[in-house]
Amino acid sequence: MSGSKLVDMRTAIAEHVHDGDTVAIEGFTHCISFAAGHEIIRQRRRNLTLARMTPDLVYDQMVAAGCAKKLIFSWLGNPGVGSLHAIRRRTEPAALAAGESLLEIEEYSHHGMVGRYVAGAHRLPFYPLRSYSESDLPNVNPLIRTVQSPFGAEEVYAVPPLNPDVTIIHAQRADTDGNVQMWGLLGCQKEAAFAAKRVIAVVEEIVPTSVIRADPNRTIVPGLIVHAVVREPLGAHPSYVQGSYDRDNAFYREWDTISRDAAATEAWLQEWVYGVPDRAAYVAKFGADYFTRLTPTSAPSGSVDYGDYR
Amino acid sequence: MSGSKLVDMRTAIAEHVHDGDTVAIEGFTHCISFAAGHEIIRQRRRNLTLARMTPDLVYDQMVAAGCAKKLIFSWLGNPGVGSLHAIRRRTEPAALAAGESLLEIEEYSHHGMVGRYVAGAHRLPFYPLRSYSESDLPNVNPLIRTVQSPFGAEEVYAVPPLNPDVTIIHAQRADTDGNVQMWGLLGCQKEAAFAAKRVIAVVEEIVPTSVIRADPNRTIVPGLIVHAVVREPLGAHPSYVQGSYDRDNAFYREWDTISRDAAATEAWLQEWVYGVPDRAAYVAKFGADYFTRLTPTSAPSGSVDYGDYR
Amino acid sequence: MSDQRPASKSELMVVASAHALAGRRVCFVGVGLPNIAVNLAKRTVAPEMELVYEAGVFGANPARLPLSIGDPTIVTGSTATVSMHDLFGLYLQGGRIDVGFLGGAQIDRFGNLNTTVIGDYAAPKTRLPGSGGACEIAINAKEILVIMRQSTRSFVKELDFRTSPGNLGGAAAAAKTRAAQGWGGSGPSGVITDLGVYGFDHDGEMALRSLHPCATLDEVRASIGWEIRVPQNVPLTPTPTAEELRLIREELDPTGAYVS
Amino acid sequence: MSDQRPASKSELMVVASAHALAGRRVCFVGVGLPNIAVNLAKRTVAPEMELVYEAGVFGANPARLPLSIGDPTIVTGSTATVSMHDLFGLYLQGGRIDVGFLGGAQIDRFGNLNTTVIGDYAAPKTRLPGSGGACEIAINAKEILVIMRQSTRSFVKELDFRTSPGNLGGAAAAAKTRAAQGWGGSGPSGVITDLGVYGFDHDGEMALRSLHPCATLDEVRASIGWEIRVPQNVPLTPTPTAEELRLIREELDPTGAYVS
Repeated sequence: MSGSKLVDMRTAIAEHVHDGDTVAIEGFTHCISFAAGHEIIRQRRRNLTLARMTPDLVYDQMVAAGCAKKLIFSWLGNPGVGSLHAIRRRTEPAALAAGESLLEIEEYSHHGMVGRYVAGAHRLPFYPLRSYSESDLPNVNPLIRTVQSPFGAEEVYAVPPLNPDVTIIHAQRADTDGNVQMWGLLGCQKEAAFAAKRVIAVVEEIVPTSVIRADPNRTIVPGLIVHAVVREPLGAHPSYVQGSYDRDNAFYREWDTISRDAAATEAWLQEWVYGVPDRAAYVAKFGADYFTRLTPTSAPSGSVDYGDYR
Repeated sequence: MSGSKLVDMRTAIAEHVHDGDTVAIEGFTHCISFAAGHEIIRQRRRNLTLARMTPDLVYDQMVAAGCAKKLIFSWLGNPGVGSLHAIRRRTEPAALAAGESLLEIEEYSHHGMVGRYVAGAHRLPFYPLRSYSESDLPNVNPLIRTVQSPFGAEEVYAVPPLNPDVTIIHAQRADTDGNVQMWGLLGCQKEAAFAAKRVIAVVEEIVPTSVIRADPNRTIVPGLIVHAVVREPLGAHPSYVQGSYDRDNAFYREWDTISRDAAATEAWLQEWVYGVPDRAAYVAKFGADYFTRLTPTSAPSGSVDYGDYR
Repeated sequence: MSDQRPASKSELMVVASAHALAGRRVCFVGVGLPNIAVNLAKRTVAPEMELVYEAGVFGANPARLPLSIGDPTIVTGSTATVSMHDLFGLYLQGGRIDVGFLGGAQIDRFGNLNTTVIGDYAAPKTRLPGSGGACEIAINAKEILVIMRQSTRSFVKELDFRTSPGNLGGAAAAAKTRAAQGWGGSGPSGVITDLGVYGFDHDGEMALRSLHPCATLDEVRASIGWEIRVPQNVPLTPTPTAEELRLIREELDPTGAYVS
Repeated sequence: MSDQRPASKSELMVVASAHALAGRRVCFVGVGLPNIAVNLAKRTVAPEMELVYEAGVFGANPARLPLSIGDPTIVTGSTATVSMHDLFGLYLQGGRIDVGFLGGAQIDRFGNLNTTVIGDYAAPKTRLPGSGGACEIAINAKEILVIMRQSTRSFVKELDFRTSPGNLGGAAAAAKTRAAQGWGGSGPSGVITDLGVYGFDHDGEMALRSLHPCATLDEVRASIGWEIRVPQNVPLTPTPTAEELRLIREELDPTGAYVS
C-alpha cells in the first residue's frame, strides 16, 4: 500500500533507536534479533532501558558493551546453560568493576511481563493476573500491586502497561510493507510490537505481498504498526528460526566461558561485533559450512484452502 | 493420546447439553454450528441460557422452538439483512403471544462479550476494557461495572467472567482426540471453548493426528479441553466454512420472510428440523446441486517449513 | 455506453462519505453503504486506506461486495485475519483505527446514537440490534463518521437510549469526559445523510455544512426533530463525477442492491 | 549388551520423579532433569501424559532432548504451538495444568522456594535467574513437584527471598490463603532429591518418605538446614528397573549430559 519500509539494519537502528530509549528486543528463545543488538552496540547507544522476558545472551552482550542503564525482565539466565555473567557483574556489588554502577533492575514473572506488554498493546491502565500471591516480588517491585475486583470481594495482582519506545522482532518473513508472518514459538512478539511506539521487523526473507495474503491467519504483526523492515538472513544466530536454522547450543555454552571473564568478553565484542561492519560480515566470518550443520531437514506444514469467493 | 472422542451429534448433545444449561454456540458469521442447534431443538432442551455475541438465525430458531429462557449477547440481528423476528416476538411486549413470557436479556458490546469469555478462560474475576463510558448500557446491565486502576486515578469498565456449561464450536478439521484447527475468521471460538466446562467440537473433516502435528500453530483448541468431536460436513449451513462452502445469503434473506410469521416459522421448523433425523438428512433434502453453487474455487495458503530437528 | 442518470440520494450519500475519507489511513468498515463508500474512497481519494472489519480482518481486499460483515470474501487475500480479542483489543482499543463508521436508529443534535431500543428498555416498542462494537468504536476510533437517512423518527431531540456517546451534552462536557476517561478518539466529525452533509460546531452541536443538489432546506428542516443549524449561505455538496458514478454503478454495486 | 552399572544418584532422582508422575495427565516441563523424568514417565507410568512447555507448546513430542526450554524440537510435531499470553493465561492460569515441576536455589521446610537472590535483594551476594514462570506455576498448577539436589546451602531454615510460595508457614495458613486468594492448585506434593523422596505432612511440613538405596540417613540429615522429619521405619526408594535404566542411558540421555 504505502511505500516500501525496507532499509538496512544500520539505517533502522540509526533512525529508530536513540540514547535513553526503552528498547524491547523480544523472542522467547526463538527469533531473537542478535543482528539488531549488535548494531546497537556498534552505534554505541547509551542509557538504554532494556526490556525482555529473558535477557538471554543478547542483553548480556549489550550490557557488557555499556549500552544499558536498566533491565526490565522476568528470567535472567543463559537458557539451558546457567548465568549471564556480564549482567551478574553489574548486579552483584562484590563483582562490580571500579567506576561501574549497578544496573537498575525491575523484575516480574513471565506472566507479569506478558501482561505488561498486553496492557501496553491494549491501551489498558493495568493487566490483572493470578500471580505474586505470597511471593516477595511485590515487596521489591512497587509496580506489582493489587486490584480489587468489582465482582465479589476478591483481589488479584496487577501490573502496569509497558510501552517500549521501540520493539525489535525477528521472524521468518515479511513483505516490504511490514506485514510479518511467523511460525513456531510466538513468544510475545505480537504484544510487544503492538505496545511499542516504533517497531523494527527483521526477517529472514522478504516475500511478495501475495505470499502474505495467501495465508492471512499466519500474520502476527501488520505493516500498519511497523516502521522499518530489515532483511537479515541468519540475523537471529545464535538463537534460531523455526524451519530455517537450529539454535547454536554450542555457542550458548561457549558464551558461558567467554562471559565469565570481562577481558575475554571485551575481546569477543571487539572481534565479532565492533570488528565486523554488519551481519553479512559476521555470517561470512563463520563461513558457510558453519551454518550448514545448523540447517534442519524439511518438515512441511501442508497447505490449507481459503477459497476464492468472487 | 486418549481414546477417540468421536461421536455422532445425537450422542454429543444428549450427553453434554442439559435442560437449564448455559450454552454458547459461537462463531462470528463463520463456522456457526447450526447442526448442533437443530439437534438441541430436536432433543427438546428447555430453559437454556443462550450466550453468543451475535445470536444470528441459529438462536432465532432455538428461541422459536422454545429452548431458551434467556439470551446473553452483544448484537441481535440477521447480519446484512435485518431483524431476528422470532426473538423480537419474545422481547417486545406488544408482539408477545398469549401464554408466552418475555425472554430474559443480558446485553453487552462486542468487546464486552469477548472480554467475558477471556475472563472465563483465564480464570480472572473480571476483564477490564475501555468501553461503556457514557453509554446507557451499564444503567440497564448491573454486571457492567467500573474498576479502579491501581496505577493512577483512572477508572475503566469491567465485565465478569462467563463460563458456559457447554461451548459448541464448528471448524474445518480436528483429529479424534479433539485437537481443532481453523482458519479464516476466528471469532472467539478459542476463548469461548477455554471458558467452558464442556466443549463439543464439530468439524467438516476428521484428519489423522499427523496432519494436526504438521502445523501446530494452526491449532486453536487442544483436545485437552474437548469432550466430544462430531464430524458433520456442511454442519454450519446456512453460515459458512472458509474454503469449504459459502455463506447461503439467499437463506438468510429467506429467513427474514419466514420468521416474520410465527406459523411459517413453526412450519419451517417442522419441515427442516423436526422432520429430518440429522444433518445428513437435512443436506440430502436440499440435494447435492444446492451446495455445488456454494462451493468456492481454490485459494491455497501455501506450505511453510517447521524443520525436522533430531 | 455509460449510464447517464443523475446521482440519486443514495449515490450522493456514498460519494459524500467517500469524500469525507480523503487522506484517512485506517477505516473500520460497516456493511452496506459504508462499505461501498470506503471502497469508492480507496479507488479515488484515499488509495492507501486499509479496511478493517470488526469480524477480525485487517487490510481486506474483498473480491465482491459482502452482504454480512463476516463474509468469506473479506478474509481471502487480506493481510491479516485475527481473533476478535485481538481486533477489539490491539487494533481498536489500542488506538490504531483512524475513522469508524456508525449508523443508528436515532441520533441527537450532539451526535449521540441509539441502536438499542425504541421505547422503554425493559418493555420496548421496537427491539433494535444493540451495540455490537458501536459503543467502543465511538470512543476508541480517532474520529467517527455517521451515515444515516434522515427523518424526524431518526433525528430526534431526545434519544430513547444512548448506546454510543458522541458529544454528550456539548463539546465542553465531551472534552472533559474524553480526557478524564481516556477515550482514544475525538468523537463524531461528520454526519452524511440522503439530504446533506453535517459537521459539528465548536460547542459540539450538529450544523449543516452542505446541501445535496437534489435536496431543499425545507426538506432538511422537516426531517430533523430539532431546529437544525443552517449557515447563511449553504454550499451545495459537490456533484459526483461521471467516474464516481461509473465506479458505483458498474464496479461496486452493479445490481443496485445497496445504492439505488 | 546392556549397561549393568547400578543406578547413580541422578538416575534415582529421575526415576523417582517419573514414578511421582504416575497417572498424571498434563505436565508443565522444565529443562534438564524434569524433562528426562517426564519423558521417562511418558514411556512407562504415564503414557497418556501431555507435555506443556512454558515457551508455548502443548502436546510436545521432542525428537531429541532439548537443551533450552524453547528448542525448535519441541515445536515440530507438537499438537499446539501458542503465544505465551495463551500459554500462561489459558493453560496455566485457566487451571489446565495438573502438575508443575519447580527447582530452586533454596527451599524451606514448608516447600517455599527461592530462585531470585542469595543475600540482600538490593545488593545480592548471588544474583539468580528470578521467577520466570515459577511464582505463577506455584499457585496455578494443581500440584507441584520439586526436584533439587540437597545441601545445607539449598535446604535452608530461612529463605533469603521467597520467589514462589509453597505451604507458607504451614498447611493451615496455606489452605486459608489458597481459598481466599483463589489459587488454582494445592501446592507442593513432593520433593525429589539425590538422596531421597519427601512428602508434606498434614501440617504442611516436609518429611522423608523414602531413602534412595545409595544414600544414608546421616547424609540426609547432614544436608538439610533444619531437623528433617524422618519416619521410624524409612522405606527404600524402589530400585530402578533395568528397562528404566536402559531408557535413560540409551534413549533419553545417551551422552550422559544430564544424568550422570
